[in-house]
Amino acid sequence: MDFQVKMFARARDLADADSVTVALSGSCTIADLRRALSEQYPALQPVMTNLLIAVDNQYATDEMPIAPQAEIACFPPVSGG
Amino acid sequence: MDFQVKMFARARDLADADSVTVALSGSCTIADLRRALSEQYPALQPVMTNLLIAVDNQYATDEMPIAPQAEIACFPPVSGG
Amino acid sequence: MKNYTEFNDRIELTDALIDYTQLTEAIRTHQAGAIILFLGTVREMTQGRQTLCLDYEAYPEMALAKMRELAGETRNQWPVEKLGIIHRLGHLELGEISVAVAVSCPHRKHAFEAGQYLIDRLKEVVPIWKKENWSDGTTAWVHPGSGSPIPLQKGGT
Amino acid sequence: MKNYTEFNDRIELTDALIDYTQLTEAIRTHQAGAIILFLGTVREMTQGRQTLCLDYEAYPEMALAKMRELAGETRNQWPVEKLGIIHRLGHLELGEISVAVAVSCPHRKHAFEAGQYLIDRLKEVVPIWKKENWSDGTTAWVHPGSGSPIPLQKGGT
Repeated sequence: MDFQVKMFARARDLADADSVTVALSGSCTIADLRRALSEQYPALQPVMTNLLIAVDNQYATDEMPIAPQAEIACFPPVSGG
Repeated sequence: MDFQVKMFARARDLADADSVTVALSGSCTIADLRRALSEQYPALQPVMTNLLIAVDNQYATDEMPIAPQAEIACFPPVSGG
Repeated sequence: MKNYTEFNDRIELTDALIDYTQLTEAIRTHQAGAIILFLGTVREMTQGRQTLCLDYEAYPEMALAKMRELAGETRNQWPVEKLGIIHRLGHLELGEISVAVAVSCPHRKHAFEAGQYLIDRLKEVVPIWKKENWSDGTTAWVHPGSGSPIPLQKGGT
Repeated sequence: MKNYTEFNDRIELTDALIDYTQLTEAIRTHQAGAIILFLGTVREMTQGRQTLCLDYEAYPEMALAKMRELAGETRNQWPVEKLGIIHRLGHLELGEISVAVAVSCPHRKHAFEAGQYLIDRLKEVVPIWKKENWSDGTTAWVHPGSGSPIPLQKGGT
């Protein structure tokens, strides 16, 4: 199944894309998504452990399964304010 | 020696004067001033222990002597803000 | 203790409406990343009783002297860039601003602490008094630390 | 947890200059005796380095959702009358306001606590990022918790 992943800030710069498509097979977790992103965008690999993944506007942990149609985003620790 | 004492808020209302003159003999302290005020203005007597005395814009304690020419004020606990 | 006057802190008593925007603009600076503005406003309900309006009175010379002291104490404890304290006097209607405290600091933690210190201490030591005009027609000077407010007069009697 | 929307809290992202006076007026009420306004402003110096300007970027849908969550968390912990959070996005010059948080409460202790909670949590969880444009020509995304900012590019190279 294909997932769209929105990319922000330094993550977007490294992937050089606002949004990327990641193909994952079967039921999969955030950890699977991280692995696929790192493989597809090697520039993300060195910082992947620091990047955050959000699913439907909530922070997601690595063991969480990803539902089809979920809105996924990948970005660094926040620095607003 | 005569001392002028500025009165504020409920203290002024009880003395019914913005400023009162208190005659004190010889060297005297804030405690002497309190006694004289209470005698001259009996309405102040019941609340005198709660009233504050300031000398030259600083809070004064009972044992402090009063210098001639000092600016003296008498008022209740503050409630600004 | 540093002398507050070298910093041009804005310390005021006023009979006019407090312009908190002007105060806030006055304390903005490129050296600060954080600004705190505290406003005290006339609240309608206090422990179930309804306020109609308030009257504030000050011992002005000492109030200004104490406010300057508080500015100095604050600058000695926190890295304050600019600060200002304005207290309103006279008659205030519901919702009006009785006091404005504004502080700018490089970092927000210090701005919050300095702002809270200024207003907390102001309420303890600055000789200003508030008279409540209650909806039941009574008026009373508010004197913290001496029990509940002492009624002064009943309206119309 | 209460649903924040019932309170009409003002939660905004904007590309325009933040009008903190309008925000403050919007949270005034006769039920509050205390108002806290916090402003974050673009500071020139950070650990000895000089900032020229900043760029802020957000994940807007999630940023607004998280800001609403923070409003709800704050209302669950303190007796807040009204509150508002506005965050600026895009290009900001020195001294400009990046964020405004305003809270009104019956009493000042709660207003200070609620205001500090809102800005502290905003900086932890709301997906907004700041890019520093340093005076030495470098730019860098600021990523707290992942060490010092990582230079992205050298101006003119």
